[in-house]
Amino acid sequence: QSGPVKVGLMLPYSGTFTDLGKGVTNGFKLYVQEQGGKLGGRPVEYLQVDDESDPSKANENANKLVKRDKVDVMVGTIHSGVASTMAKVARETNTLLLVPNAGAGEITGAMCSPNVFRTSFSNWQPGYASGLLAAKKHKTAVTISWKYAAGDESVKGFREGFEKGGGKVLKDLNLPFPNVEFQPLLTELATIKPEAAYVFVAGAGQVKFVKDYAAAGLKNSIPLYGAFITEGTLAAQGDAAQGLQTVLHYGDGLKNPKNDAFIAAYTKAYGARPDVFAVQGYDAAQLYDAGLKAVKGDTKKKAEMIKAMENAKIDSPRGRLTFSKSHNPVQDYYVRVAKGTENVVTDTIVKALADPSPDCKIQ
Amino acid sequence: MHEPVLEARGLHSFYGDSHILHGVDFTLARGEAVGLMGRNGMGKSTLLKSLVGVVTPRRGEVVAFGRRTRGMKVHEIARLGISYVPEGRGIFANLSVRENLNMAARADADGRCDWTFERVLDVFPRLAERLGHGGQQLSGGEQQMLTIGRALMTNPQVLILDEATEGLAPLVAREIWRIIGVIRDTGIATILVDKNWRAVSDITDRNVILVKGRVVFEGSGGALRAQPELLSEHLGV
Amino acid sequence: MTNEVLLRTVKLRRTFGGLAANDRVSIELKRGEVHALLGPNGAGKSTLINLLSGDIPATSGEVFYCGRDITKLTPHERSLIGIGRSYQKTNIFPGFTVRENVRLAAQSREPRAARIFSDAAAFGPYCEVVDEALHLVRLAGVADRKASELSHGQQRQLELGIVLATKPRVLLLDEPLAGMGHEESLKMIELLRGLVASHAILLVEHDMDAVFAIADVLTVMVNGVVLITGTPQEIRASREVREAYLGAEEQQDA
Amino acid sequence: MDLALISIQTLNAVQYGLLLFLVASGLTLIFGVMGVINLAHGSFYMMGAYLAFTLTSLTGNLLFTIIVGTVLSALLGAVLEWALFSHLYKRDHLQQVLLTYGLILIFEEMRSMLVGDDVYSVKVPAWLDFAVPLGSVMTYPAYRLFMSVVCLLVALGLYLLIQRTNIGARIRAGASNRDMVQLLGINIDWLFRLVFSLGVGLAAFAGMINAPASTVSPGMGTQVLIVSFVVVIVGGIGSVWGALLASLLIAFADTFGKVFIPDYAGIAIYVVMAAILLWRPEGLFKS
Amino acid sequence: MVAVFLLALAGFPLLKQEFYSELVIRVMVLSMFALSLDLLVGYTGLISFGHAAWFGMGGYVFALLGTKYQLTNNLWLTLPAAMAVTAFFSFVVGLFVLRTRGMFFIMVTLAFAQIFYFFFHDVKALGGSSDGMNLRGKPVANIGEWVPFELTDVNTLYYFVLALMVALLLFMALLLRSPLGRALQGIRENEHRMEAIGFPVLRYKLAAFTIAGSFAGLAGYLFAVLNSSVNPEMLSWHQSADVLLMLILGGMGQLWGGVVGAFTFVLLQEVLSTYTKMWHLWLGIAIILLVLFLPGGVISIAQRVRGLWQRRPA
Ligand SMILES: Nc1ncnc2c1ncn2[C@@H]1O[C@H](COP(=O)(O)OP(=O)(O)OP(=O)(O)O)[C@@H](O)[C@H]1O
Ligand SMILES: Nc1ncnc2c1ncn2[C@@H]1O[C@H](COP(=O)(O)OP(=O)(O)OP(=O)(O)O)[C@@H](O)[C@H]1O
Ligand SMILES: [Mg+2]
Ligand SMILES: [Mg+2]
Repeated sequence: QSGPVKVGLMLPYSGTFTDLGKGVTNGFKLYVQEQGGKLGGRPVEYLQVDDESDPSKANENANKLVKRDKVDVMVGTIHSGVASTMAKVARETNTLLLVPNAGAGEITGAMCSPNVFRTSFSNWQPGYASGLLAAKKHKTAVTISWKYAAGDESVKGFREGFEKGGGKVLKDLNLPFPNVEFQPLLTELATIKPEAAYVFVAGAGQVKFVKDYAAAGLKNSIPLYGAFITEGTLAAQGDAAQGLQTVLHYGDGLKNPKNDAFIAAYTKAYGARPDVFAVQGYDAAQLYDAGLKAVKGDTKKKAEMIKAMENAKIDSPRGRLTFSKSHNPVQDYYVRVAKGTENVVTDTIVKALADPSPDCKIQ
Repeated sequence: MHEPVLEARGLHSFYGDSHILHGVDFTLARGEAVGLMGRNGMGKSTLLKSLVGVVTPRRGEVVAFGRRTRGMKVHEIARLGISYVPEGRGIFANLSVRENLNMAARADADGRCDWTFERVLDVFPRLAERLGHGGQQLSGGEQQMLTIGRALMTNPQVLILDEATEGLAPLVAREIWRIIGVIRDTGIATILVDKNWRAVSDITDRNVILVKGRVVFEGSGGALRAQPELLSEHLGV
Repeated sequence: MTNEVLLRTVKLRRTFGGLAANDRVSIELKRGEVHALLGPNGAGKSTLINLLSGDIPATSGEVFYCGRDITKLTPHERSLIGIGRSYQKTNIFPGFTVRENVRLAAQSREPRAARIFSDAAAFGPYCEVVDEALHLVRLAGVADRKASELSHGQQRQLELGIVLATKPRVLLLDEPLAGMGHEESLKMIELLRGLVASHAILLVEHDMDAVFAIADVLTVMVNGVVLITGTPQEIRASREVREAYLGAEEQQDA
Repeated sequence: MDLALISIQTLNAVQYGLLLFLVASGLTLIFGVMGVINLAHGSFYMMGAYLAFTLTSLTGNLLFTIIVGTVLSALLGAVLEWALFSHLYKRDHLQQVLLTYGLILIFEEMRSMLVGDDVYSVKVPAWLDFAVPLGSVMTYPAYRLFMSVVCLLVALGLYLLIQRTNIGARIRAGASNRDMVQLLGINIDWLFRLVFSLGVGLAAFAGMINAPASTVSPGMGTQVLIVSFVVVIVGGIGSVWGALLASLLIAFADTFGKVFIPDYAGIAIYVVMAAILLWRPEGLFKS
Repeated sequence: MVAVFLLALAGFPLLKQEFYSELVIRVMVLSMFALSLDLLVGYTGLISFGHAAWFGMGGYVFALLGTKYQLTNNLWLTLPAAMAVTAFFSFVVGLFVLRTRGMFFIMVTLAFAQIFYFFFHDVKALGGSSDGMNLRGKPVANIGEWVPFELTDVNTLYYFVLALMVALLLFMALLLRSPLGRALQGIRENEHRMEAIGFPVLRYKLAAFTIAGSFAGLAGYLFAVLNSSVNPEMLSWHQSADVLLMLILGGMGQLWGGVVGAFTFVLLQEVLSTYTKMWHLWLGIAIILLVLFLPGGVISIAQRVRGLWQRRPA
């Protein structure tokens, strides 16, 4: 086989998640570039589809790549609903799918499938790790999240982690997605007076939340925990975020040679510092490369390729990355502290954390 | 006679493909009152609309106060000193009576303000009782008073009343006729369309009868009355 | 039989805010009579018609139709039992052809709800009614024009045509002659005269020539209350009426 | 829940309500008074926020930014009215829906091209960067209180403009019968252009004022769109006080919805809206 | 013109382009959705901004029956059920919302749609999840032992949807010239006068609202079948706005307006997003140009062409 491998990138290039979509795309392409524009020894042809984060168009968009463009692999996406439709299409058509962000548990849970890999996280993972961290210092906590699947899953993870560490979640506060009027919840939080708070909101919401939290004077009285809460938005959050502790599988301030090189290359290529989304995109490319290399670029040998990917030990900017039986990342979770515009990694809270994925039936 | 303030020369007006006015010539001199008559659908309103620019004649021209109005916007023509009360009134339903009147207030070209809010209310005391009402809440006749009053608030040189007294009680209708007499004496020219040809011809200097978009008669009230066959043929009287 | 009372009101009252637009209005409309309703502008004539047709609900009082209390009925229910009205401010279907305007009115009498898939325009019984109504209001010649393209006077004729096509027994006409030319007015008066034998007609009109030409009974309202009801002679002779409404009209007619 | 808490939540609701009004104020003019269905309202709002971000990063002065930004936006509004909207007044209102939808797409793309897709924020000016203590653990940012005052001023100004001036009466008249207004010698084209640009200016103004308290982000426009329409409609089309009252009601529904019925908070404002409109089919204040 | 169009549609699957066949199915489904809305907007003058509620509900009925509760996957049961359920709910909602008019109606319909959106977003018993639900498969068309056709085959699904769309068009055409249809148009033109000449306007509007709701339910059902998934976004106001936009773009109050609008809208999106990255920008520009220069919607091109045709011999 000599022709190019067709890589279908189905990501949001418009709408609220545009930035994340671009981060993933950049990361992916950066790795390919580093390999001289090749994966598994074959040149790469990209086919990009803007999924608009609209699940009602997901089926069509995925089919556009699979049935029209006949891609060898799909990479996507951010929005969980869209991603789970992609997973469905992937399973139906036996197409390889790499999920570079969407954290919906079922993608590597109830809906898991041999040809679906995730290079990011399941919502449960960072929540759980955050819970472990919070439990180290606090006995009680309150969670705040948007009322949608990702929020529920993340909060569930936090609760598990927090309770495992001996803490107790007093109350789960939530507000409709994507409402950003947090004031009533902050007021309620202040009356409950827990020792800590955990929050899961995304994008512009996280910026506003962190600012509102500080403006309400809560930052010093009730320490705030979160996973993504400062990721990629530190500049916009300004002083409000300084000193915030978060837990994630990556931090731009993570010190390891791979990450240093990655940051340097990324900054050179795109003129901006990478965030976790770029890393997840980068690793998606790495993972696929590992699979392709094992079959010498012969995409027909699917089973072999999948086998290789399952066993891949990836040298990710985030550290060592392997995959669980359900094809979800097994990775370290770091404690990060916001300093300036960097999330400085201070500690590792849990090593090689895997999502138990009890509902997954591939063995 | 005085110089013409409003003049139409060979007007041809259309709605889409239907040809309504067929070369109408018409003049109105300063301070003159002219009655425009004709059966339903003969083109009276179309002529008036052509004069004020709502309908753009395809051929012919309109001259107002010595200026050709072709190419002018409706409001520019109105600003020359022409006030037009259309049939069906055109009350601003969402404005109160007071606002309906005040919004139109304007001095005439020479800066004179003969017609003020107070004077209009003097003429239509009924309106004074309804100042706070919305336009929609008025009775039909009250609306008619309001449009006439509103037209007067612009202190026009030319007042054009289409179906001037439609819906007005006899007493009020007579008041309108009287007012037209009064304003004519102050030098305002008027064009009147009204089904009551007798009342119209009593106070006008001249009358014009339209039939299918053509002028078939032009003359004084006396002349009109002297020709009953004209009346019966063109007005069905 | 001709003088049977079709529509009767008992102490009707309607207020708008503090204003009593109608107060203690009790009138009777009889078959075979043209009942003219006069009064200065804002006296409450249109309000009364609105109360009779159900367009606005009464504040208090009752309306009876053929002895039945219909105060609570909706406008369409009243229309269906035979009360038809026209509007002072033209109220037609401007975007439809003249024929369709009238045809819809005719259709209301026979909804044929069951026959969903039949062609309404080709239904014979409607067509007859439509042709007749168009003929009566002298619009047969422009039947296929769009209603909005009619002149003002023609629209007034159409206004009447729509009511007639609903085949009412009681006609409530709010200034039907307004906007119509002299000749058309005369024809309409003739038309109403022809209809009256089988109908009861309530006529609101400021055209005194027309009113005195056809009215059998006149009621004069002022400020929402009935001033007087009587024959044309009685009304003409009333000093109050002259002051409130007619003014010097007498002299002209005399 | 104790009284103190309820009163803080009430304060939250009032403050949020005033903010909603501010956001909807431009729409009150363009939609409520002129009758133009302007879906691009949110885009103008977003444009304001991005202007605030860009201009403050250049000049560092919020006040200056707001003045310049409002003027620029108003100019843009006038141009848009001249080029696009002025052709649609005589058409079916729904055509405006389509037109303004097209505008939304263009605005979003332009934003992405010019400023990118990052989330930004704008600094609160130093003289307002303090907080008022509230209860034992909480504080209330002074800037939010400042915004409330601004909002009340805007409400008052709008009310005076629309209800109390001749211009206001002419605009309202123009919305109900354009031709007749022209026949009275009033240049309705010019007037509408003015009002439209004022509406756009107000939308952008709201975006700018709100930027320091919120975020500057892609998609922020569509988020405020629906709630702005809700406010204008529930208040009764064209009524400034109605819109203000509606904003407060909606804010109360939202705030206390989140507190008392968190599981149903998402529909609280819609339930309130439906209830109000079923109770008063023409909004709170019928004009 | 119509015949050519339908023939082209009927022949399309012969090209054996599965993706494009599915695309056309999608457009046909959206056409039906727009068509159902046209009954309200174009013919009765009721501008609903919550029409997606019925669309989504139709899909969810299938999802709940077929996947969540696994009661039945039978086409002949689930499809009528979807239509009946949406008809029922639109009838009930209609009882409330039809009290309001104009802009107020727009917003009340939106409010109700948002409330339904919430149910399918948050209520677990209704499959509530922001991510929606993937379905167990296509409906089966078994009648007893007999299997007339298999919807799992793209071409079969294509012709099934095409047949339904044609049937719906036919139904609408007949309805619109029928007394009921005429009355609805009268209501759009002048509701007040309709009431005054004896039409129970509310009942007529309710009938229109229910019929339109149930057809939207049908469209939503097919949409779910096509995608093999449902999600709350099907009920979102974006979806309501999209279908309204399609209708306005195509031409309201025209039998073919909805169909033309759906085709134009989706094709514009497809073509632009294939050839340019800034496709939103071009889509926006295209829409604005269409509004400015085609006041009667895209369908008016057909009328203009026909106008030229007729004028030529004369
Ligand atoms: N908007 C329009 N479009 C098409 N034709 C029209 C339009 N308005 C009026 N017409 C036609 O033009 C002719 C003249 O109408 P016009 O309104 O000038 O008559 P008119 O003399 O004022 O009658 P009336 O006394 O009934 O008001 C009529 O035959 C009418 O049908
Ligand atoms: N909806 C309303 N709200 C408030 N006031 C109203 C309303 N409708 C009518 N009115 C008032 O009630 C009074 C009676 O109105 P109505 O229309 O019945 O008069 P009318 O006798 O028909 O007069 P006209 O001869 O001028 O038509 C008027 O003073 C009018 O201002
Ligand atoms: Mg006329
Ligand atoms: Mg009246």
